[in-house]
Amino acid sequence: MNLAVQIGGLRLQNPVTVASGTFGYGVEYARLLDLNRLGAVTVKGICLRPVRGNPKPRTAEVTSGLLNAIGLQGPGVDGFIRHYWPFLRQLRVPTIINIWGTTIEEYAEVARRFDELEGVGALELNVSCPNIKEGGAQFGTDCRLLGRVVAACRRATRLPLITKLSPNVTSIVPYARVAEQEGSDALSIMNSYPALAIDIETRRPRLGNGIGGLTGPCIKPIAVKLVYDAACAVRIPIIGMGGIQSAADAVEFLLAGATAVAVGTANFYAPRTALEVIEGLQAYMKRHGIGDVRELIGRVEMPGTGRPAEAGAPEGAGGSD
Amino acid sequence: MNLAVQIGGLRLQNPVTVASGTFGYGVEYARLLDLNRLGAVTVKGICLRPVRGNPKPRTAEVTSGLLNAIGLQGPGVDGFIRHYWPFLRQLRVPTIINIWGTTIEEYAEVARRFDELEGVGALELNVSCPNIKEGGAQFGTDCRLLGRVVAACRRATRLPLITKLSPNVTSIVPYARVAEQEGSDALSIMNSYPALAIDIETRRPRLGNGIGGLTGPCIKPIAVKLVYDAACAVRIPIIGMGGIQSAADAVEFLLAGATAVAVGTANFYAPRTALEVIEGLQAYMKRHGIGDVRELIGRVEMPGTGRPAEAGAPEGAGGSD
Amino acid sequence: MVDELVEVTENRLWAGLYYLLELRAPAIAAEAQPGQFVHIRVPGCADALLRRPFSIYRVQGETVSVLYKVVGKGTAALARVRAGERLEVLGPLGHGFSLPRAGEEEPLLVAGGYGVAALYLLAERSPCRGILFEGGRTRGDVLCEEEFRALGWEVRVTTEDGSHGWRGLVTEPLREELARRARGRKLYACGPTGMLRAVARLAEEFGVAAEVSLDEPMCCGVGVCLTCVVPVRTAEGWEYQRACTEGPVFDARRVLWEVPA
Amino acid sequence: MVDELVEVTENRLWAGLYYLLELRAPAIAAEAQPGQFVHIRVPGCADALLRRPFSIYRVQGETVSVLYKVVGKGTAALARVRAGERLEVLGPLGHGFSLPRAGEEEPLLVAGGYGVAALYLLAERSPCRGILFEGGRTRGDVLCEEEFRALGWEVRVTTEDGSHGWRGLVTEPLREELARRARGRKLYACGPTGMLRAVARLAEEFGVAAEVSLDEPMCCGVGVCLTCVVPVRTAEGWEYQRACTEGPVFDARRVLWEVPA
Ligand SMILES: Cc1cc2nc3c(=O)[nH]c(=O)nc-3n(C[C@H](O)[C@H](O)[C@H](O)COP(=O)(O)OP(=O)(O)OC[C@H]3O[C@@H](n4cnc5c(N)ncnc54)[C@H](O)[C@@H]3O)c2cc1C
Ligand SMILES: Cc1cc2nc3c(=O)[nH]c(=O)nc-3n(C[C@H](O)[C@H](O)[C@H](O)COP(=O)(O)OP(=O)(O)OC[C@H]3O[C@@H](n4cnc5c(N)ncnc54)[C@H](O)[C@@H]3O)c2cc1C
Ligand SMILES: Cc1cc2nc3c(=O)[nH]c(=O)nc-3n(C[C@H](O)[C@H](O)[C@H](O)COP(=O)(O)O)c2cc1C
Ligand SMILES: Cc1cc2nc3c(=O)[nH]c(=O)nc-3n(C[C@H](O)[C@H](O)[C@H](O)COP(=O)(O)O)c2cc1C
Ligand code: FES
Ligand code: FES
Repeated sequence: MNLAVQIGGLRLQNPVTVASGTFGYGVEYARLLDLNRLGAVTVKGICLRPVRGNPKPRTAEVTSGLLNAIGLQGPGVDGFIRHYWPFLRQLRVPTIINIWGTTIEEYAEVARRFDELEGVGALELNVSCPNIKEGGAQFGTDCRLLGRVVAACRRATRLPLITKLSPNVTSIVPYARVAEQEGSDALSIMNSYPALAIDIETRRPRLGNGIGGLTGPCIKPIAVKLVYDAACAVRIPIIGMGGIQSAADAVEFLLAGATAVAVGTANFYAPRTALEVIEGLQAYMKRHGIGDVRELIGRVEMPGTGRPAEAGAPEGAGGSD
Repeated sequence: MNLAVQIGGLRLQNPVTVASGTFGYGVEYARLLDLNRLGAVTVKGICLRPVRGNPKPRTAEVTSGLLNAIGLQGPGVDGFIRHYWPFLRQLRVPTIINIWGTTIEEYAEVARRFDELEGVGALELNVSCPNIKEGGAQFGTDCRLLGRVVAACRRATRLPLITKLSPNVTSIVPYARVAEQEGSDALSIMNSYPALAIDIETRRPRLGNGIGGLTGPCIKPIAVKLVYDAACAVRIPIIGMGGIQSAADAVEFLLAGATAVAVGTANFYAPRTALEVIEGLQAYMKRHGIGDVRELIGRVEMPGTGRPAEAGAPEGAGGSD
Repeated sequence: MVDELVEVTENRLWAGLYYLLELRAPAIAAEAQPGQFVHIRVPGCADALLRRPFSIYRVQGETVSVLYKVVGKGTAALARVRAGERLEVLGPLGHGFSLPRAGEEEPLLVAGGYGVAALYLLAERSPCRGILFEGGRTRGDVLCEEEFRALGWEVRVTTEDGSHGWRGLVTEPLREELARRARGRKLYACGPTGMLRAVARLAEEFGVAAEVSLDEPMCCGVGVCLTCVVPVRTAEGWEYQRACTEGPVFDARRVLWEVPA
Repeated sequence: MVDELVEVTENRLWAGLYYLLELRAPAIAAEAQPGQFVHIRVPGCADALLRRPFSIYRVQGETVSVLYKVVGKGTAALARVRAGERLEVLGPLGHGFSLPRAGEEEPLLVAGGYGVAALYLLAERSPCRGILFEGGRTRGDVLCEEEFRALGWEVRVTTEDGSHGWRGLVTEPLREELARRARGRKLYACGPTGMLRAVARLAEEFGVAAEVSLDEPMCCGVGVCLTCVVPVRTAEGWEYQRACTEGPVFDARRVLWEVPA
């Protein structure tokens, strides 16, 4: 039974990683899980300089989900390399370093710094950030800006480059295509969905930052569709994420077109989820007589069209009422 | 204690209505609730001709929500007027008729037909539909098309016109503004979110149509933010909806900027929810010494900005990680 | 129709894989008709919002009974509810069976799966006795034999593996009986869709009236969501009708088993 | 640190509004240190995903105990869990109290709310006895007096309404005691943030060392999500540290009670 997949030039022993920001820098969960069983470890987002992060409260529990506005707290490139890289470096599975910046130049500089670092598995670009230079427009919701960020990072590194797309767009297809055209080796779908929760007793938002990002099981159906839409539009592999709690959830993403999956919010309340997904995937494959996990990728049978690979761009119309 | 609000020229005795498609044509729930206690009754979407609807399965239960692709089954204008209007006409609360079409001309024709019907409270335009003439582009995700649909309906009727916006857009602000500019008296936010659930045993989508619309408590934080964003951008009132299960949920929407709220999916499993929201609103107001429900509208205190009315366009940047 | 918070007086494994759920639900009991169902909100699975439909099995005074099997999330949570706890129950819902006309229609009941529970009230309130044909995969699937015999009905059991009664499908002894005499008989069927189709074909073949209770996934249960539609023949062609409102019981001659192209 | 599925051996209303939860959790019991906590996944509220943190109160053999009050969704669901059921428990977590140095540090414990539960293990394992200052709004809030006296500790109770012990805030008799003698004493505090700030001020005023256990809303409990950060003084200025990992116990002199501008 083969579980190995390729994400750009990076080989993962199985298609399960963890979502950036939900697994720290690996060392924290090492006491609870054997990290060497994962496909890869994806770390919390790093930018050039240390970042303190947002005022509290930084998270709020919502119905079947979580709202967060952590503020991308982090040690910066130097702090990461000094404090966290030695542990990650000795893992036998690759590390995917999630990076971000406030300007295109910053993204590229971070990419360049990690390009020089021996043993990095891949870089994942978090573009759900405001571009300080362009009046705060988000990289991830402006096709032109997205293209420039990807291109700049592409020039800065030979590492496998994964572009992590924002979900709050009218159609993910142009973003997926731009990311592919500008040299991404893969896509990650999806990052959190912008949302708001208000404390009705204080009349203030439940988060110190006001707006936050919605994650967890509540958003899974949105994420599965976005993976499907993107898989119909590009050829590069996709890491699917959004509310995965079980192997069954992971299989949905694979069938929709993902080559790999990431477990995020579930780590917070069920730390062994990623391992259970790997084991459950094996059980599912055994039950269905599937020898290679890649047989599942994109194999959903949509009405009228068959496989996503044959579908072309999915119909623009929502089918809902 | 005043609970009455104005939606365009329409006065509602309280700010609670029901969401189109979750309350049939009123008569079905009349056995369980006194409809005359609602602010208004909003009926299932009507278009020119009878529509049979999508192949089954048409709904699927998901985590804290529902996925639907009913296919806008309906009796058409004539069938609605013949079979359902007599009952609605004799209610002492207004009826909001939700309408849709496959072309701009159809929308306008439906609007014109209801303009001629004595006693209609308001029309709510469901623009989350494909434009057959323009290759299937959705009215609700194309600003230009949205403007033309609203303008055409505006010309066709003097009734209060509520434009119901699609949530799957990069920013709801331009859509809210176009709808306002072209003559909407109010907005409804939000319709269902495009999503996909796959049955991993059959490898087929759980809905016969494939893609469906996600509704219910899982999407509430997304809806609350969209209401807030729109309330910062336009002056016309907003009917907020998306996962309301309680008066507490309703208050979140009011604080975010809604003038009224609609209970949707909750009707399916807790039919008395709308009445409980009305009673709970009164209890909340009493507890907080609020004499008029309108004091709540838009009163959320966002960090740094105070009230939405003063905030202008919210920052483009998502605050999440 | 009411939406009541009712007390669970019994909830236990009862026969084979089936649980017996007894509810003190006076308003529902008072209105319940054969073939109707209740829509139950199951506590303990907060992220699974929808109610689950169950046929009304027996009505005794204020008590409404249901027989159910654990198949998924909701029924598993239902099985964990204890006597003394309360459930929100909506009902009675749906268009049920019409009672056989005494002297004109001898009822032949056909049941599979939970269908026998849905037919009990019909058998109890029928002005005349008839025959219950009950089928299942194996002995453990066959329920309520004694309950029907106690009403004075003849019960003919079929199991696919032959572990109880005749070996075969339930429609086989039914065919034999109709071949013996079809005149003056009426069929009432509740069970898996395949069984209902076979019963409808037999009814057509032998020219007997038949009412079938369809098993359609439901959402609202009261006719507003349009999830449970089934294609039904009309004078003008066909239309969708709602299994929760115009059904679940339909005249078998009018049910279209596929949506016309 | 382990994530165990543990058996609930006791879960009952115990004193005032507080419940006693006893868990057979051998691996957690073996490692538990004073001031650490457990992160409990509560069944029965499927749409409320996060675990809830509770201080480790007592460790007796394989049993770990927790005292908790019902304040919201999770604790309400926890109160409905029955003995014999199982819970997923992660722990022991956090950086706890350091034991007083015998002969050098006479411990003065200061507790409010659930804080007294967090301090019990410290009192039990301390090489020397000291004084517990416990405060609450009213008599019903004051827990574990007898338990601490049984350990040989002196207990001084304050209630805001005077229904038990001294009338006033818990820091008042503490101030009196420090005024009597501050030298050779060390403060250990757990309770509402306002109380901790007052204790920190007293510690500074009287020049005594103090450890405070901060009450920060948590999400992951293990240091990865960065929800529970508190500003802490460092050589270079200040930084955020995690109440679930570098804490919940901190040196009071280093805690910044407001985020510097
Ligand atoms: C009119 C009617 C009467 C019924 N009477 C009985 C009865 O007396 N005893 C009994 O054991 N079962 C009966 N059923 C079937 C019963 O409703 C399902 O077994 C139950 O809903 C499954 O729920 P679940 O949460 O355990 O399964 P899940 O698979 O978790 O259910 C998910 C969703 O699918 C729906 N669903 C799944 N299977 C079915 C099904 N076969 N029919 C309808 N909806 C389904 C559920 O209602 C729910 O909304 C009846 C169904 C209908 C429509
Ligand atoms: C280190 C630590 C130790 C604690 N020890 C105890 C104890 O021994 N006994 C006890 O009764 N309580 C203790 N608490 C507080 C306890 O965790 C909260 O009362 C509980 O989480 C409330 O959960 P809920 O679901 O009932 O409330 P909800 O309001 O529904 O909780 C919603 C969310 O907010 C969080 N939350 C709400 N209030 C608090 C709070 N005061 N502190 C932390 N998180 C909160 C919850 O964990 C949850 O994630 C401790 C808290 C911390 C941080
Ligand atoms: C607390 C928290 C912090 C996160 N931090 C990051 C981050 O630094 N970079 C990033 O790209 N995504 C970040 N994410 C998003 C996740 O990587 C993931 O895309 C999202 O949570 C959806 O997956 P899930 O629903 O399984 O959690 C964060 C999510 C959470 C909940
Ligand atoms: C089964 C179903 C049918 C719906 N039909 C319509 C419709 O015909 N027209 C429309 O504008 N919205 C329709 N909606 C969307 C609702 O009106 C509402 O916008 C949405 O469900 C969000 O609210 P909720 O989460 O409270 O259900 C439908 C929703 C559901 C679940
Ligand atoms: S289940 Fe909603 S219409 Fe039948
Ligand atoms: S609760 Fe997650 S870092 Fe402390």
